[in-house]
Order: sequence, then structure tokens, then C-alpha cells
Amino acid sequence: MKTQQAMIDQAKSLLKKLLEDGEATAVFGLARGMGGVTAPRIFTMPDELDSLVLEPKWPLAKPAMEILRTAPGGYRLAVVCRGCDERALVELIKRNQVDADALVMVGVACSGEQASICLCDRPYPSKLDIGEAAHGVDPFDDPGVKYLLEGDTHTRMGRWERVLKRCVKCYGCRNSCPICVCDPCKLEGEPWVRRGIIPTEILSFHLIRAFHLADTCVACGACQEACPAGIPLVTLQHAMRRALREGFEYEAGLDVNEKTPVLFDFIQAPEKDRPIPDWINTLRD
Amino acid sequence: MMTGKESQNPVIVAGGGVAGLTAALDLAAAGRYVELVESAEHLGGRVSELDKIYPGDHCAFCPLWTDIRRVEDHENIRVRLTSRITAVERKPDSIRVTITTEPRYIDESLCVFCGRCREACAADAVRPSWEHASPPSFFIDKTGCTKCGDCVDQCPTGAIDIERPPVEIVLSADDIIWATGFEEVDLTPLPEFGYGTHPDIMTSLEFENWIAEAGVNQGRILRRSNGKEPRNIAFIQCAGARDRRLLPYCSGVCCMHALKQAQWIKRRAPEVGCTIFYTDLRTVGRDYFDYGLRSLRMTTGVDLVRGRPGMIRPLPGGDALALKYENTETQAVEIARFDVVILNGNLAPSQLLPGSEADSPVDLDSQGFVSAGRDGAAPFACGFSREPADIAESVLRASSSAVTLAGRKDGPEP
Amino acid sequence: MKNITVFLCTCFDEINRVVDYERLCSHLSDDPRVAAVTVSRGLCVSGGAGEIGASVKSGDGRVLIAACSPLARGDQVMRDLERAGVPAFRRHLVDLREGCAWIHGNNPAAATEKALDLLNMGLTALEYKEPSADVTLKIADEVLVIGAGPAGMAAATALARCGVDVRVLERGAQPGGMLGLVSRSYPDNTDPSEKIAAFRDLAASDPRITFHSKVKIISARGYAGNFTVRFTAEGEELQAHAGAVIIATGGRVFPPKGYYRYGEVREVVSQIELEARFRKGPVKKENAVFIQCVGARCEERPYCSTICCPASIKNAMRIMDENENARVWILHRDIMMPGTTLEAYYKKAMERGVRFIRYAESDPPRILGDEAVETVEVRDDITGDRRTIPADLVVLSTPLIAGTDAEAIGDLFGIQRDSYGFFREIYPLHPVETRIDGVYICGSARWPVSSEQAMVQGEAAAMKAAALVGRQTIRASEFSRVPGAKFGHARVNEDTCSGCGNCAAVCSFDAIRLQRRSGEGEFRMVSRVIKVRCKACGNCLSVCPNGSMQMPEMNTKALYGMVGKAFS
Amino acid sequence: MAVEVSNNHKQQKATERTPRILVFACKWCGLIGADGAGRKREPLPPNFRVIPVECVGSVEPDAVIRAFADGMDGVIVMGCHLGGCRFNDANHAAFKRLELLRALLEGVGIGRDRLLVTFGTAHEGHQFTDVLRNFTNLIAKKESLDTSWTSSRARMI
Repeated sequence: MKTQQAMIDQAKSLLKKLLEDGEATAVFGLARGMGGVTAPRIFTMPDELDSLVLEPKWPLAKPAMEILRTAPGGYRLAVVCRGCDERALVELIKRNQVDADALVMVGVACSGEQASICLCDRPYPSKLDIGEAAHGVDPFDDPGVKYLLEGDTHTRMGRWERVLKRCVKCYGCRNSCPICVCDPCKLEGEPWVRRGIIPTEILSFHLIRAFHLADTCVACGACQEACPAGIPLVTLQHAMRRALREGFEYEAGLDVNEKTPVLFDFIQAPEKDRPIPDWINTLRD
Repeated sequence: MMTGKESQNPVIVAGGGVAGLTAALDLAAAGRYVELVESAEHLGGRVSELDKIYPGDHCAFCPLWTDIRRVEDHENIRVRLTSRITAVERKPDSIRVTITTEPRYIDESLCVFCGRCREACAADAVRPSWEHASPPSFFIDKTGCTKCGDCVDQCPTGAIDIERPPVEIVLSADDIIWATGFEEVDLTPLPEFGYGTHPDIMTSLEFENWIAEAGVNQGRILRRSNGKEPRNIAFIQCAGARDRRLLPYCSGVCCMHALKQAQWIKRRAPEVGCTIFYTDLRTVGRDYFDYGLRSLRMTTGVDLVRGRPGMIRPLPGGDALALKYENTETQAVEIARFDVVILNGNLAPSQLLPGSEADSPVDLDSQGFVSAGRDGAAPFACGFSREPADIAESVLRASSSAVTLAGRKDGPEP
Repeated sequence: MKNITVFLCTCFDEINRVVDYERLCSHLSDDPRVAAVTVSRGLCVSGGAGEIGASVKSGDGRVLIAACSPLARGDQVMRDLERAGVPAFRRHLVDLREGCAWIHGNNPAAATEKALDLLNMGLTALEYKEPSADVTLKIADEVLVIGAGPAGMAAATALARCGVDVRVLERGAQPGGMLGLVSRSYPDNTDPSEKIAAFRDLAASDPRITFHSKVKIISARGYAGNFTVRFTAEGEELQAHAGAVIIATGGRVFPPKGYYRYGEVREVVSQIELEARFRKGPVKKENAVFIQCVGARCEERPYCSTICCPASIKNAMRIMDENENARVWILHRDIMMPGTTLEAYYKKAMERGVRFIRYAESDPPRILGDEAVETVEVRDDITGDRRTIPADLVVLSTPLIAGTDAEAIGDLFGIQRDSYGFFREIYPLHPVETRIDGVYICGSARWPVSSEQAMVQGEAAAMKAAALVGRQTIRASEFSRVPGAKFGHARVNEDTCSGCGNCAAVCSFDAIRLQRRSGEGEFRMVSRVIKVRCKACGNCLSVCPNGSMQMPEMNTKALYGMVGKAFS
Repeated sequence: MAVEVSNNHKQQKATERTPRILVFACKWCGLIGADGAGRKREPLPPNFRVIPVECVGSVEPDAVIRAFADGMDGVIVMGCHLGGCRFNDANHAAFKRLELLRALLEGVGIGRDRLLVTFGTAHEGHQFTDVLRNFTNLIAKKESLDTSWTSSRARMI
């Protein structure tokens, strides 16, 4: 594809310049290696960038964080970021997992095709360096998402139950998630999730996981891709992201300086024009 | 500044409301020994009677209760409930204070709050001092008690002694901090307000109790005359205050009080019309103006009318009230019909000592506020005893009095 | 482990007339955790707390008490146990009277079931409760007062009189603050320069007061009892170690730019400019008009600044003093003169002939005149008449607004500000206390006040500070929102903390700080709890993603255990 | 460790029973309201259990989830009115979190109304009764959570 090749060329020259100018110590991206296998690679020399590719979608945020954790002082890593990678890195910066100063994000746009696979409503990074932004997809138009999020509670509960019961508790969702960084993870602790039984206690396993990510999930879809049982985990997060957007006017991963409303902006004074709870009047008599 | 409590005379704090509690706690924290004298059966004063306090719109229960508990637990404070200062005599190096303690007939340290005495009482003279009073205990209202002794038989712990006499003690004290708060002044001498002619003409404190969440109506807005929901309510500001005939000063807290009550009426029963007749809307304090604005801007807002009604009378038949006032926009005298009228502003400082003013150990101004200590010394008075004050001002003045007293070099001024 | 002793109180048959105590006893005796079960008639009046305490004092014994609600006598039993040496983590109260017997009197079987569950929950909680380590602090015996206006100087004076050492930091060269801007104080009409001179003497001569002028604060850290503040005074860098900090930085006057043709025509001045004229000499004006609420009680600043009405009345009367035939109007929206003294002052002004005209916010007065003001047009809101007033001076009363350095000071000390930028107290009942213990606010930095009230507030703040630094040592558990000892403090497991900062963000008391992990070169953070500031609300443990934050007295294991046992 | 596979759905029979309700009540408002109800000896359905907490801030959303997993049909969290929290603004933080949790419960089909987050002050004892009775009625109308999916905890023991 012509445009694809043009994007790769653009990326190569941009990244080469970063390495040559010393803006970055290394570049983290995808490379086609021996036997045509595509895998993440750390490029340290400009010449190595010849093997750089941009496809397929590969979540790079978490490995980038791991690299930076053990990097020596003064090390700067340029990361080839898709929209979701960038948002995940922003969330990691907010949670003090990545040093923003040690990171150079190079934004790559996703194709419209990729966006429709991921049900991504924002298939481009906020700082777009390579390629052109494609239109996003409204995840709530997807029939699969609709199936699980629409209808009365009884129907949905049944549907979710069928889906979530497939869980074999492999922890793939957690391991692949770019935001999950806790060690140890709460989901391994006996008081919360007991060991040795499947299906897992779906409520405490999946709901606790979903809630922990409520205000940080960037809907990259890594958990869903990693799930061997094919559980549509992102659908649950879409519901949460919608609640955040509508109730708090907030979306995760957009701005390093934007603070999550769940942890900030509390006021002691009563909210202006706050009505007293409805039940004060409705429940009486 | 830190001296052993055995070596010093106590400081007497008269009044156990917010100001008195604060003064007592501050002095005790500064190492002074305090006798806290409260005339009611429980600590907390007027704030404990308020359902909601402005501008936060929540009850003052928990901070108040916390302070009460701290006072009760403090080793430097002795609390005397149902007690009054009945005489003060000045000596060269101290003052001699006579404190009379009325019996409450039920020993609070033995009362387990089971309520059997209350059930047994045919005269309905047993009551809890306040729903969440500390100590949690019943007391017997002397005026209603027939001394039948039924309650004594019912009490499982033997806490009741209906023959207990009042006790009088005389103390040598260092000084007195007056924090006796305010009283409502009878409005019947001002005929235009019609107070006493109809049950729906209430003072604002009566109304606060009437609509309180913890009160008889559990927060419902009802008329006292027939128990039905009123269509409209009028708040009359400066009723008795800023009036040469009764109280020449501004009571300071009533504008906010009316705005608060109007706002709560609007929240609980939005269809009830609220009109505030006012002279100046005095909203002095953090967020007070904003708070007032909020009640005016509510979807079905509170109406403001400038002016003081000239006449309030029950309509013939008695199911509503007529209110005559001058509409300052049209300059026409209008007569409006209201279901409930609330009179706001009849607050005056409580009398310090039962007896004549000549007995007073401090200088009082013509309205009964403490203006100076006897012989021009610093007046140790806070809250409404000193000047009309809301909660924050009362508490500030209490701490200020306490630090002045704590920092005084030696005993009372000669 | 059999280490829990259960005491069941019948409350003189109030509880066991509904709840089947025999069943409770037999069930509890079978529980492997229970060492003994005792039924007593009235725990609160029998004075048995001492014996209970003695019976579990040694070893790892714990006590479960089933009695009435904490608000009735339960709390008192707990307090007795505390005195008898049973700390919070070793005791648990289950409310079987108000919470069970009295509300389920019509269903004894279900009430007994419920009582069993409640006791089971109590046992589980006791099983997991752990002690939290308290810390005892030495308290620095000096108090730092920031700002030497009337509030700050009143605080310093009161503290010095109580025998406390004070260090006063002032941004300017001399004490006095906003008093230096006015020509007279109301309502006593005294010259404030006397007060300022007294302040100056105190600052210079009182052995307990150290006064620093031209101060810039560099940094502040610490907590109640131990604040370390670095600052420069006249260029010299210094450091103060204080037990408490009183913030009295005052406010500033809102400049009436853009209002009532201020700056466009001559003789339209602000209140402060008029005060400056008074200090130079008599102001010869025959027709003065004061306009109130200029830039106040409006959309941007919906608050009443409190002091402008009395200030205008004071200056109106002064103009009348200085000009025999002067006519003075005050155009207002409400005259804010609450109380006795101010109301009398207002009446006095009316008797002197100051004319008060009420205007509506929607129809403000207009200033007419080409170069200098000639007339003021106003619609009287009471009569409805439109009037034209001849004027050779228009004075604009503007509100006080937060000081320019309020934000910086607030951030330095971790105290919150309201939406207008003034420092926020913790509660109306505690008006000088902030969310940080040991930091007190007073004067116009807190909310616009007159100098007299500012001094009252300064003294109130001094009282709180004196009570704190008057002690030699204090325990972290005493800084509590709860009477008696604190519920516990949060504790971080530093090995598992991921440094995400949720806890630090959500803390209402600024008690959690993120620090870089020591010893390692990598970019990792870890939370640290400042025990003195922690009030044990538990927000941090609710947002901790992996339970690294715990409250030992009520940890997640205990909470989850209770949830699990709720219907067993 | 042995892996036990349970097919929870079919084993459970859908019996009519009174709903189980767990109440997390703040000691300074909600619990005092409950206490007030007790003093008035208001007869209440005995199907609720109260866990007193120092502040609703310490009610972990995970604990609420845990409660549903442990077979509760409804959870009430009772705190102070906004602005009335003795821990500065800790209750506001909790309300925001729980509001988000309600969105999650709605998304997953449990329904947001099974978690009631309410305010109350110490003076509002009668509201405790009102809330409890009405919430019980509301939950009783719903199908029991226990019949469709919940933890296998009860069954394994």
C-alpha cells in the first residue's frame, strides 16, 4: 500500500533525526525480523531503523514503561505510539509510573480499518506526527456492545453471566493491560478472590478489575485481545467511560495535567443548586 | 501559664452553648480549671435546637457533640447542669460565686435510657433532654411531676429520687466568662404582629422546632392550626428588632435564618410560596450572600418584599392570616393572604443573674448586653451575651475571651 | 485462637426479652475463637469495665461487648475500657439494643438470628484488628505569625502575654497592615496611627516577640508541633522552627477599574483613595456621593465584603465634620450594619443627616459630567423616583479580595481556599482552624473583617496556638476528629505500594506525600503518611488499588470479613 | 490445589425469600439516624445488617462488590450531607466513587438501583426507617441476585 509505505518512510526519517540529534537514546517500535516475524525492538542506531514497521497494532506502552524503569539516568526513549499507546502512557505518567522527561512520544495514526476493529472512537494520538487521522468509530453502534449494554437489567445480567462465566482466571487481561502495574495485584489476594476455583467469582474478579480501571482505562482493547475465552472485556469499560464522560466530563489519557474527577475536585461547600436527594420527598407516606 | 489546677481558683463559664463550650475547652487546654455552669439539662445550647445551620445546610450535631464529649472528658472541666449562678460577690483577690443546682431527679450516671419511667409517667413529665444529648439520660420536669412515684418503681437501676432537694454551693472563683446566650422576647406588646392571636403566627425558633427533621413533623412543612400543608408562608424580618419600642438593635442572625428556612421549605415542598418581608437583607459572613442568592434563584424562588407589614390578623373563620403591607414598588398599601407567618428578630441577651440589675457583676448596656467588666475591666463575655452573633462569631469571641483571661498576669483586676 | 472474651449485656432485660440469649451463649461457646462468655445485667452501671480490662490486659486477649448503641451507653463502656487499658484494636462493641432488640421486637426469632450475625461480624472484626503505632512528638515552643496587620499583631500580643515566644513575619517594613491605609477606625473614630504605634512598640520591645520585616517565605514543611519555615528577611536567609503557624496575611482592596467611569472622570475615587486624602488634610467637598457594592454582590464576586458599609458611613460623617454645609448621600443595596454597635452607628449617621438611597442591582447609578463628576443619576428603589444628585465627589466602595500571595501561602501550608480565594476554615464551629492542625487563620485572609473583628480573630487563633505549644509533647492520636483517641492512622506497606498517588490525591488533610523511593535509581514513588495529619477517614484505603494502604484498627480484611459474615 | 468446577446457575433454585441488605453507615450521621430509629422502637424488617464505619470514605467500592458477591441483594451506603462531613470532604470523594460504581453495576446488568448512596444527618432518624423500608420493597421486587450468579463461596463450604 502506497500510503502505508509513505508513513513508514516518514517515520524512519523522523526517528532517525531524533537519534542523530541525540533527542532520544533509543527508539522503541516494531521491526520485521528474521523470517518475516514482527516483534517490538529497541533501535539504538539510526541504521537499524531500516527494519521498522508500523503494523500490526502492538501495545507498546507497558513494555516501554518496563524499559524505562531499568534504564540508567539520562536515558530518553522515543516510543512509536498509536492513539491508545499514547493515552496509556499519559495515564502511566499521571500515576507516576513513567518519567515524562525520559519519554519522547512519536504519534502514529491508525487506519480507519483498524479503528473499526478496535471500536476506537479516537484512532489517533493527540500529538500526531505520522499519517493522517482517520475517523473514529462510536463503540455504542457496535451490535456486540449493544447486545451487552442495551435492554433491561434482567436480560443483560443473563448475557453478561454467560459471557463472564467463560473466564478461566488466566490473568491474561491483567497481564496485558498497560495500566495494571500493582505488585502484588489485589486479584491475587485471598480475601478478595479465592484461589483454586473456576469459573472465578465473576463479581469479585471482573467487577473489581473493571472498577480499578474505571477512571484510567483508555479502551485500548489489550485485555480483550489477550483473553483466551474471548470475553468482551472492553465493553464493560465502554460503559464506565461513558459514565465518566457524561457524569464528570472526563476522559482518561487525554492530557497529562488533567486530573481524574474521582480523586480530585472535592468541595466541602454544598454544590450550588444541589437538590436534596429525591427520596426525602418521594419516600414519605 | 501552665499551673497546677489545685493551686488556682476555677474560672467559671456561665452557659454551655457553643461559646461556653469553646471558652471552657480553650481555658482547660491552657491549663486552667473550669467550672461550666449550664441552666439546661444538657450541654449544647441553642445550636442543639437548630435543625440545620447555614451556610452548610447540615446539622451541627457532630461537631457540637464532639465538643461536648471533649468537655465531659476533660480533667480540667467540671460540668454543672441544671445550675444557675445565683449570686456573685467580689472579694479583694477573687470572687465568690453562688451556684444553685436544681435536681433533675434522675441520676444520669445510673440512667440506662431504657424509657420505662417515661412509659410509666401518667403526667408526661419524664423526657429526654435532647434526642442525642450527652449524657444520654432522662430527666423529670418539675412543673409536670405529680410525685406519684410510679417511675421510681419502674426504674431498673434505682436512678430516680423524686425527693431530691436543690443544692447550693459557694465557690471562690478567678473570674466568670459570660456566655449565657439569647432568649426570645415576647412579641405580644407589639400588636401589629398579632403574635399569640393565631397558632400559625410563630416565632422563627418555634418554626424551626416545628419543621425540624427530628421534631414532631419529621421535616414536613405543616400548619400548626390544622396540620395541613400551607400554600404560602411569610417571613417578617426585624419583628421586634430595629424597633424603638422593643429592641433598638439588629439581632444580626435573623436574615440568614429566614433565608435558610425559606430555602429548606423550597427544597422540601417547592410548591409552598415563601415571601420574606425585610428591611435590609444582612448577609454578612462567608458565603452568606451566595447562600441567600441561592434561595432566591431556586426554580420556584423565594420572593423578597422590602418593608415591614403594618398589620397581621387572622381572617374571619380563622383559616388564614391577612397581612397588610406597603408595596414599595407601587407605593400602594396591599393586603395579602398568608397561611403561616413567621416572626424573626425578637432575640435579646439572657439575663445574667436572676434578680435586679444592680446585682449584676458586670456592666450591662441599656439592652442588657455585657459592655464591660465591673469597674471598667475587660468584659469576659462572648456569644449573644456580648453582642448579637452567629455561631462563628460567638466561638471566635469565646476563644478571644479565653486567651485574654489565660494571659492575665494575676487574678482578677483590682 | 481462643482469645476473645464476650460480654453480653441484657440491659435489665431490655435486650433479652427479645433476643434469645441462651442460644447466643451456646452458639458463642462453640466458636473456636471465644474463650469465655459472660452475661451481665447492666455493664454500664455495674462498673465492670475495670474487671473486664484486667481480665484481658495480659496476652492477646480481646473483648467483644454486646450492649446498647454507642450513642446511648455503649460509648461510655468503651471509654471505661480505654481507661482500664484495653486499646481500640482489642475491643469491639455490638449494638443489640437500638440496632436489634428494639426495632425487631415483633420478630424475636429473626432478631436472634440477626444478633448472632452481628456478634459473628464483631468476632471477625476483632480477629483482624491490629494496633496502629502511635507517635509522640516534641513540640517546638515558638509560634509563627505571618502578617503583622491587626489580626497578626493581636495574635502576637495575646501569645506574648500568655508567655509564648512569637516570631512575626511581615511582608512590608512596619506592622499595621491595612490599618495604615485608613484615617480613622469605626465606630469609635479613633486614629489608627495610635494602634500602629503600639504595634510598633510591641514588635520592637516585647522580649517575647521577634519581628522580621520585608519577609519573603521560601519554603514551609512539617506538621502540628513542628513546622520549619525558611524565609528571607531584608535579604538575609533565616529559618524558623515553630509549633504552630497563624496566618494573618489579610486581603486587598478590589480596584474599581471599569466601574462608574473610574479613571475617566476626575473626582471619582475609591474608598482607599479618599482615606489617603483624609490623611493629608481636610477634604473640602460639599456634595459627596458614596456608591456601595462596587464589584461586590455581583456575578463575579457574589459575596458581601462586610466592611464597606460601616466604612462609607464613617467617611460620610467625616466629610460632614470637615465641611459645614456638606450634603452626603450613600447609594446602597442593603445597609449591612448588624448587631448593636453598628446599628447604633447607622442610626447616628441618619440623625446627622447622611441620606441613604437604595438602588437596584439591575439599575445602577450613573455618573454624569465631562471632565469631573457633576451629577449622579440614580433610581430610588423604594420610591421609584429617578433622582439627579449634584456631586463634586463620588466614592466607590469596593470589596476586599484575597491577597496576592494567598494562593502561594495556601499551597505552602496545605490549607484550602474558598472559591473567592480566602482561606477556608474547617467548620463554622471551629472558625480559625484549618484542615492542617497547627495552622490557624484569622483576619481578612479568612474573610473580610473590620480591624476590631480581625483582632478578635487573631486572639482566637492565638488561643488555639497557645494551647498547642503550651504542651511539651503530644501524641499523634490526639489530633482527632473524634473525642478521645483517634480511630487509627493509615499505614503504607512500602514494599507493595506502586506509587500511583491515588491516596495522596484523595486525602482531605494533605496527610499523604509521595516520595521518590530511596536507594534505587529508578523512577518509582512511594507514599508516606504523616501520622499527625491523618484523621483516619479511610479514603486512602478505598482508592488504593492493591491494598497497600491499610488502617490497622479497621483494615480491609476486617471489613471484608464482616461483609462475609453479615448473613451467615 | 484442586480445581473445583461448579455450575452455579442450575444448582440454585429460585426461591422467594426476603432480600438481604447490607448497610454501611457513617458513625456520625447514618448510624445516629439508625440509633434514633431504635430509640423510637420503630419496627423494621430484620433483613438488614449495619456495618458502622468511621466515614463513608472507608467504604471501599471493592467491599460493596464483595457484598454482592457474598449474596447481598442490595447495599446502602449512608453518609453525611455534602458539606457536613467531619472529615473535611471525605464523603464527597466516596460519593463520587460510588456513583461510578453504580454505573458499573448498571453496565453489567446488576442494576444501579441495587446500590443506594444516600445522605442523612443525625437529626433525620425517621429517614433511616423510610429509606430502609422503601429500599427493601424495591429490592424485594427484583429477582434475587443469588439465583443467577454469585460467588461459589456459600456452596463450597
